[in-house]
Amino acid sequence: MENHAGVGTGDGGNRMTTIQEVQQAFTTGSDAACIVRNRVEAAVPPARIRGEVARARKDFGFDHLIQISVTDLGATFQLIYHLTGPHRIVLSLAVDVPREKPEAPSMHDIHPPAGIYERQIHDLMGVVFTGHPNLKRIILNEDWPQNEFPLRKDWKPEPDRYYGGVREVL
Amino acid sequence: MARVIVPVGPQHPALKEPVNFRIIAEGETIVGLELDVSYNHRGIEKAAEQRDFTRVVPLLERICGICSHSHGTAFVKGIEEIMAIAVPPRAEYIRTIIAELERIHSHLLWLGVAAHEIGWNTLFMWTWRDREAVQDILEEISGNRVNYGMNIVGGVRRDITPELNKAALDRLPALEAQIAGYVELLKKQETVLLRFQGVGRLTREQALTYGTVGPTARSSGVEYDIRRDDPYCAYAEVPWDVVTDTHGDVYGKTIVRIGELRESVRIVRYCLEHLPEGDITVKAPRNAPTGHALSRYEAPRGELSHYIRTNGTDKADRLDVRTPTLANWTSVAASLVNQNLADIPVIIAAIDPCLSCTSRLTVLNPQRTSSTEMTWEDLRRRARELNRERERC
Amino acid sequence: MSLLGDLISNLFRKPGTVLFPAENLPVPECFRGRIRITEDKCIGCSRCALVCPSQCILMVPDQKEIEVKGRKITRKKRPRVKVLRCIRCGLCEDACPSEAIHLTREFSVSGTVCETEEM
Amino acid sequence: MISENRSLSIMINRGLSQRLASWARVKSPWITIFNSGACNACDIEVIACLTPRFDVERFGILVKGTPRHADILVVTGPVTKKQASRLRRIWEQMPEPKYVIAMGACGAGGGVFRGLYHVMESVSSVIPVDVYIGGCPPRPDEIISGVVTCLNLLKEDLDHGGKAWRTTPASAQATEETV
Amino acid sequence: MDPLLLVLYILLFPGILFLLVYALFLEYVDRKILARMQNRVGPPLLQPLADLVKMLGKEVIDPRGVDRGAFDAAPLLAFASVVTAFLYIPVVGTSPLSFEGDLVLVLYLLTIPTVILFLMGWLSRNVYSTVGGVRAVTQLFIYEVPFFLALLLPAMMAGSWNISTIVQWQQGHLWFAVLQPIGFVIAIIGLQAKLERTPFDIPEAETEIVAGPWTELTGRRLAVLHLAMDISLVVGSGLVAALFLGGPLLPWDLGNAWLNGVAGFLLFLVKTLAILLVLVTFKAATGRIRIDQLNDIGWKYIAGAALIQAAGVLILSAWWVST
Repeated sequence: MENHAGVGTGDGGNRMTTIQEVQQAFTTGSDAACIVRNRVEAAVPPARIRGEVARARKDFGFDHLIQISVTDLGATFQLIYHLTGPHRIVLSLAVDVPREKPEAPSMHDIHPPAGIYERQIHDLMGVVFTGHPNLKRIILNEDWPQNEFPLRKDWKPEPDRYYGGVREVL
Repeated sequence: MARVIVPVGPQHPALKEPVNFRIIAEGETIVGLELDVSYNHRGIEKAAEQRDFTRVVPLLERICGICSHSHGTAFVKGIEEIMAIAVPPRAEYIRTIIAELERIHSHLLWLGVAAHEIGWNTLFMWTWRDREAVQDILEEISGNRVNYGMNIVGGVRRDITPELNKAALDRLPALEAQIAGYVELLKKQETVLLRFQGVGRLTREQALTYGTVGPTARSSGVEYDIRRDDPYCAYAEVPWDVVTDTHGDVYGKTIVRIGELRESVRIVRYCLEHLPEGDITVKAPRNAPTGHALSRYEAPRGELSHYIRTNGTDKADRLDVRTPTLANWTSVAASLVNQNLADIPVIIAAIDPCLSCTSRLTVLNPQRTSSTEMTWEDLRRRARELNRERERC
Repeated sequence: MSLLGDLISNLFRKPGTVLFPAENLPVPECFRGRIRITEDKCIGCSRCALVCPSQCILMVPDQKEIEVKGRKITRKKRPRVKVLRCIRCGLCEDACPSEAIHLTREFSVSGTVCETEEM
Repeated sequence: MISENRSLSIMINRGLSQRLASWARVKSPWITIFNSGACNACDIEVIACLTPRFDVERFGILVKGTPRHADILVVTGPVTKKQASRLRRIWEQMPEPKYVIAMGACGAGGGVFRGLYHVMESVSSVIPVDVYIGGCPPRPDEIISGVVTCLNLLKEDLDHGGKAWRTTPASAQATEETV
Repeated sequence: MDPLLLVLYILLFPGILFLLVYALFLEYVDRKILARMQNRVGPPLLQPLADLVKMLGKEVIDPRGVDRGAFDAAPLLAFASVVTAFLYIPVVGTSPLSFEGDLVLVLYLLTIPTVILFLMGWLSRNVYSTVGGVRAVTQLFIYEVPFFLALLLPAMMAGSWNISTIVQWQQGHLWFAVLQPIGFVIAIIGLQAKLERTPFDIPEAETEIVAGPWTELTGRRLAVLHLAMDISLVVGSGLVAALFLGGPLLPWDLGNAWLNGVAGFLLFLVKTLAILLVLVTFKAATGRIRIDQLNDIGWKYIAGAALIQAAGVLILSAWWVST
């Protein structure tokens, strides 16, 4: 399975990247544990994430953003940018943003679909993406109270509060 | 020419699912639009954190009724990866068979819906008639026509007996003949060509930029198919080809989907004929160890990915679902501008939107090429201007 | 023109319709239909209620002596199912240790009251 | 004498026209589908009812795009908080006499989505429901028999001259009769 | 004609009563054949009647800001105009009401439902209706010119604007469908467009604009307008049958006036049903085209073909006169 990652078709990329190159470029040292099959995982500080995603796209052909996943880890929110490209290696760049100041840079100009993913995360988890042109409500209904983020672990609906739906019963 | 704002949806005959577009049209040409697709948000991701793995699978199957097997498989695949258990080959084959049958039914459904969007109900009736054969196979194997309930962590819940195997194999030749008939039909039918060719075209560069997946990407010449690029289930052992096309328009998407229909029938036949003997489940532990996995799956609409995090209990710590439709939305918004009002349903339908799980909003400014540029305030101002214009004339 | 040929020949062919109330579609062997409870077999273990994803099974107090595999036990509860809310996933069937709850091949469940119950 | 004759003929006429009207209503139920946050499965199965295998046009059932033309509103799925007000509006747009069918386990009480934070309790908490169809999703033939249940209800309502008889409890009716 | 007979003719047969029955029957045949072509069973025989009666009994809703009087009157106007048009169509022999120029009157009356649809679209104050109404009129401008041209060519050749005279002319000569095949095809296409059936159901494209001008109609307004469209089908196919297929007149005399009448009536039924069959096949085999594509096709090809046919007719007539 290991070498399957190199079997890509050369879609869009000028050169074939090997998984070792990616690993060396994004992780500290040759830690074998960060490679599972064709996946490379790396942790990045919030300040550098924009640069790293841009570098992955420019130098290594990671032109497809699979997903931005977000997890509430308690003290921090972990954002993971899952990227792939013509070589079909999956690079997962993890960023921890503090709960008190949940801010991360927006990627909408590097990967256009990120605009949508970020709005979703903003709506459900309350992470603010700086530089996003239109970070508005996207998923929850119009009547949903502000500053309530249902995917946070400590969120519970308050019994008396109105969360949308119909006000008057027939 | 006078500008009108045409609201489409959330309840609209072209869309079987709720979605709302406010389309700003000049005469019959779209100059801008605003999509709101979050009517189906139910809060499944939160619920998945509160239920154990057994109970979560039926819930995830109901994220979307058309790709129910996709969501279930993607989830159990991820959990199995975290638990590091090997699923018996027979179970892998059965999962593949169901997945491909699901793809056939989904693509036939799409073909019918696309024909219905351009008002050709005869083709709609015919494809759905032939789709019933697939539904019968699925119902015989799984006990339900839509929500198959086949998956469980560690394998599948129902076996394919030799009788079922034979019954399924017997139905395939007729299906293949019908699919071949559609190819002929669509190549010759004049109104289909008029309505599909050159409509909602995405170039290869656009397809890459907007991060499209599935048939939408493949119709623009991007060879991106998780079944081959990151094989799961039995796909590595089955002979099949990735179908691509270079048209990029609705016609190209139709060609890709019909090609995939053929490939899917091929895969199903191979799997049914080469079904390995053995168990269909392995005993999975109750709790999953702490870990995380990105489970990618090629749903009928494209790449589906589940990010799963576990914390040592029998419940997932976090389940983050990215549906194929979501990945394709940005490209739809881009390909709609400057198209004809009448083409909206076709273009939207072309990506085969699966809105049940997708809940997004995009605002598009016609003056710029990049999406998500127009704010609500802008739009309000714009609407006021339009109103004033209308009042003046 | 095969399309025209198809259209015209369909005129003279028998339509592909199954005339439902008069004729019946085959219901496959493993079809998951309306839920049934064999009350005599239930040992009141609550496993079905715990596993049900749609929370449609409620355990109600019901003292009764039953015989399981030659042994006599006294159960304290038995399940009540809100039939219309059942999603027919079959998890309760898999979880039940005494085969008391099962999905039948009966599929027609409709009514004017949404709280219809199976006991 | 003349007036009696006249009233008799009016009665006969009314009986006839009412019978004609009730026959027409039962024979021509037009439906409109509203997806209130369903998983699509129910919607597909309703559409499958139209196709050659089941062909509900045999019963005169047509699917209409606009609620203004419809007699029966088929609601699929649990009602999400965002769809609730829209569902109410669609229902209000329908001309009388109107009927509502809630489809699937979700329609009856949320199904698997029961209790999620963005879902209403059931369809009946937003609009009055006449008939429920079980299953997740129901088979097309199940849907057809559900619609038949709805039509029987419609017939009974016509005999009773409205929907009111269903909401008044049986005991109240009985006392009325005895009085 | 005896005044009593004339009243009977207008009210009963082949006047309004027959027209209503036949219109509903044609709708049934239309839906049934379409269903069978799609491999379905289709509706029962009395389905159109049930639909009509049910719609008549439904609640009438006035959308906000709508002029009620106009909204009520417009469908009736459409209904009245098509019924009037039918009285000039030869059903059993020639029409007793016929006069020199009735062809123009019928064509004019047939246009009214489309204009009414446009009006309904504007009156509804609903975006879908408005767009649908505008589309209806745009479409009208596209197909009406070649359609009128095609229908007037038989009149030119027969040398009369009277439908009955044109029918009688064909009794002595050939059918115009043979003499003017292009014109006949255009007439069929134009009829399809006039009745707003696929591929020309652009004004009421369900998946694009819900039901177009029909969207806000309820109850009896919907019923009456629906009936008017059904009647247009009868009138249109009857008109094409009369102008191109020799109408209800037999090529030879059966000797008895009654026998001639019955045979003519049967001929009318057969010919209209045959035209309907063609129309249904057309509907089943095509998808809807876009309005800009229709514009393109309509002006470039259909209008062009109509002009060519007109030129052909002129040459033919000139040759006819000279010999």
